[in-house]
Amino acid sequence: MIRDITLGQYYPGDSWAHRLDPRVKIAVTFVYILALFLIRDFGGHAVAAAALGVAVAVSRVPPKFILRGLKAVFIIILFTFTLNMLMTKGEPLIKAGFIVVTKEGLYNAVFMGLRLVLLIVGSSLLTLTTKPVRLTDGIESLLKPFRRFGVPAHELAMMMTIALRFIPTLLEETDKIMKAQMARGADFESGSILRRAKNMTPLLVPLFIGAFRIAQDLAMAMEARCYRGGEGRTSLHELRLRKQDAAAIFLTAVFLSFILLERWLSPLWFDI
Amino acid sequence: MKNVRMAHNGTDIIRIENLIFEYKREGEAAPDRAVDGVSLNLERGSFTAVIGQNGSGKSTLAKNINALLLPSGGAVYVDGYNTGDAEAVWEIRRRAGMVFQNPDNQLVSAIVEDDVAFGPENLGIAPDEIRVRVRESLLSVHMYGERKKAPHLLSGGQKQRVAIAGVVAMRPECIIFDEPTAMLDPVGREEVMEIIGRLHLDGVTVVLITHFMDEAALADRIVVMDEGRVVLDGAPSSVFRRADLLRKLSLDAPLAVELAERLRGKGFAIPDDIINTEEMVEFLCRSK
Amino acid sequence: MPVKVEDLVYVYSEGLPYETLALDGVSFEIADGEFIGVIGRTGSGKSTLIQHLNGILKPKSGRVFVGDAEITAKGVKLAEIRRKIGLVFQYPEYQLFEETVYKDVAFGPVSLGLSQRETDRRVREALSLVGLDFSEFSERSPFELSGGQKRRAAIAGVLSMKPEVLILDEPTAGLDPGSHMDILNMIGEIRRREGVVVILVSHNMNDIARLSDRIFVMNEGKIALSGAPAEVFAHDEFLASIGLRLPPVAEMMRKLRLRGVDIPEGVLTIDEAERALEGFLRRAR
Amino acid sequence: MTNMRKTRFWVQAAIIAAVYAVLTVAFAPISYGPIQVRISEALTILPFFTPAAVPGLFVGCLTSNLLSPYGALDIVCGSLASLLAAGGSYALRGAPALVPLPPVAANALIIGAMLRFAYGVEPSFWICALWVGAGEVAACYVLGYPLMLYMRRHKDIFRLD
Repeated sequence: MIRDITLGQYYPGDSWAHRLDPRVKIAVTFVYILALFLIRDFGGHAVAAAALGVAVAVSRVPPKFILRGLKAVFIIILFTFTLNMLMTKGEPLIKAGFIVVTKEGLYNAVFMGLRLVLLIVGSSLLTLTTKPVRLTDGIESLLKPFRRFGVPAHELAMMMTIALRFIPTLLEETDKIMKAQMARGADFESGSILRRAKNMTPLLVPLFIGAFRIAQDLAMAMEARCYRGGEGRTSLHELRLRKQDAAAIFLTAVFLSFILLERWLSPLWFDI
Repeated sequence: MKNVRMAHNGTDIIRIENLIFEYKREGEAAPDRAVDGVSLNLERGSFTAVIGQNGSGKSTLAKNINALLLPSGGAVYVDGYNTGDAEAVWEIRRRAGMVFQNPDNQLVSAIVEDDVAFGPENLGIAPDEIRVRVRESLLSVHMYGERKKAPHLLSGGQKQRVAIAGVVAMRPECIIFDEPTAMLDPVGREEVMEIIGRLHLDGVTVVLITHFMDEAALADRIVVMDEGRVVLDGAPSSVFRRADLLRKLSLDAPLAVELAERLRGKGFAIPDDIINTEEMVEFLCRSK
Repeated sequence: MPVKVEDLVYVYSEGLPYETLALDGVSFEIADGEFIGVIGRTGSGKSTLIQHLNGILKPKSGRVFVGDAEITAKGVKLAEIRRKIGLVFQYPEYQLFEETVYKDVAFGPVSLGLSQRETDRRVREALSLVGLDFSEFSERSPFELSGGQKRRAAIAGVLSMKPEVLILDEPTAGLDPGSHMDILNMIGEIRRREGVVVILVSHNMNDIARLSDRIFVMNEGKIALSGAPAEVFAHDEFLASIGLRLPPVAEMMRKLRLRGVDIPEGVLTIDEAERALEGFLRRAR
Repeated sequence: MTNMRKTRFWVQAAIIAAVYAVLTVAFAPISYGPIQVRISEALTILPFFTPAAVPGLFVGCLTSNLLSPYGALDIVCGSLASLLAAGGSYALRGAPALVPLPPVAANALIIGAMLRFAYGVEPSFWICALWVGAGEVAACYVLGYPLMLYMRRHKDIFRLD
């Protein structure tokens, strides 16, 4: 049945992080992820973790919500951790029957595991502090320069806005269709995958037809309100870079230089 | 090429000249003629109701006014612009806004104030001016408090009021309402009709497509359609006097008109300009 | 087939920020063959209540009996409930999916595991109940039909389960006056021919006043008022206080009484109004 | 009326994205052991009916990842895979049986690579690719293909004019 879900990850707040320009937050997140892949040892991870800690503190998002992101992908992290530990060849530390844990395996597992955690928490901070609709504005603005190469920036942003607008409506419609079909004997949960595939038709067909009816009406409503594509269109929410945005960019640059410095100097400190 | 406007005699904002509209359906030999030769002139600032059964062509007629549909024959002029002239379509839709039947399927954005801004953004209006228009039009429909909300959290009536605000924010001279209250509960219907009435008093030309007779009674002119043709056109009191024809088109007259007609049948002299409950109550109290 | 509900309680999204008490101790009984009207503002709990009657929603507490079977008992499968309770949702035509009307109407009986012959008999009967000619409509695609015909086909899809209680949620929503009247006459016909209990949820006070034996007035998850139409619509202040309108005739009579015109109580239909005004005008002459 | 046709194209694409996101968010994947079958993947056959499904499925994947707690990498790789898959399906619309193939290939390769190199899933790229591919085959062929054959009857709802 329909899971009772709260849509999206956004944690309402008014912190310094929430008010940053969405374009800056997107860019900072990708720089952070790039940095994670430049790190070769635990020193680098320490710097990355510290930076992430500061960002989380500034955003005032309670740890419960931060960890929710991790909970969702916990299985993959665990799966990766155990496989790395068991599969990497090298100097055995523990032997129990055919299970061999090597020193390199342990190092590899912890190293990859830590990177994965920083990766997940780092990028979920972006969706926790930015409303999906504002993220769309940010993505549109960042993609605008690529219009010359045929990237339909305005159209993609318009599509995301419309999708975000109609996901809750279509969720309700899906729930209604399922209840009505169940009242007539449909069964969406039991049976083999083949059986369930066939059982999906009483849901997917009406959902499609309903969704395309919405598309037909919506296109007419947009045309009636003088929509004719992105050309010459203004926006209520103009994105302007402010002082805090400049500060955030500067701090990110400092962080990146720390990472590069640490990566370049690390052979002196660690000999692993 | 600057679009050419007809010589414009000021009073009529919408002129429909012998409009014919045909739907082509595959497999059918003759196309289905939804609008079959309609000629109508709507004055600036007027409030016209268009009533008729489903399939009478009233919705097709409405969509021909703001060029969502183009005539198969005849022509439609909005403020002098011809809907057939591709260059003029944008100008026409700036002047003739439209509100649709399904409250959900006309809200584009995921936040109320963004949706109201959608029209002005299409017109390329400066952001600060947009903010003013969004605020004013949301206030005018008593929805300013909900401006930060997501549409799916609103009732049907509230969504329809947001849709109206989205059209009002474009400052059109005329607004076409295509069965705006058909999917609303009674409270929602009253809220929307109250706003339509106020827009008309503010000078907006209103075209209301409906099958609710009590709503049509508010207009100053009623056009009755059947099978793509206008079969009756006049002031509400004159149209409702033809209750027999309305009943034949399975359109029921308002309660007050029905009662007045029955009492006349019993020999009582009931004035024939009584078309709504208030007027009937007023008359009965006077004859105490 | 009487229906009994005992102290039904239901909470939406329990424990989440939008937690709401949707049903707050609802109890009632419905006798065989009764026609019940259910009215209430949007959000008063109408839809939640009817979804408990056909087992789609399970209550937090309280019990529901249909005949002598308790459908809220542990382990009662939806299949048994479906034989007893038919629920027609709002805009039922949105759930049509099969390639022919016949197959769509047959979906319920087939899911009940009925034989081909029995299914065929039920489809024919259901289509005749909703006034769709079998030979003309059975092999057509549901999506080629008109709005009114699609709705009838969808209702037939519920009737083919031969329920003993037929629940209809706003069956006339969005229809023009002609099809509106046809659907109501059809419901009257179904009740006459099948003798089912009918529960009609509607905002149209005229239909409710005209058709109901008894009316349940829902407000904030409770049945705030119930009784015969004339009884219920006498409480005009109370109904106004919970955002409900009177039927147009009752509204006109109320306005007249306010202005000192003496009108007998319980005037609900247009015929009663005609007689009452005729009497008044004769006396006034 | 090319304007109306363009608007319809992008709105149809946006609604396909919304349906994709709804099916992803609303239904937990049917899982058979490690293999995860996402019901929304059944939509990967839509390019057979309308070109609007190419941007539609891309934005659908992008939006549903934005709404879910996965990391930024999932958002980029997943959406890229969906775009390539939808483009491939559209290109193969002439051969119905092959339409569900591109999503299987694209997801297996791209998501497989992401798991192997970014997430460091052992032991080898091919194992990851096969693992993802298996889930996709189930979703695209077992769920998607029958749906495609069924929807051919309702082709006119995809009309753009």
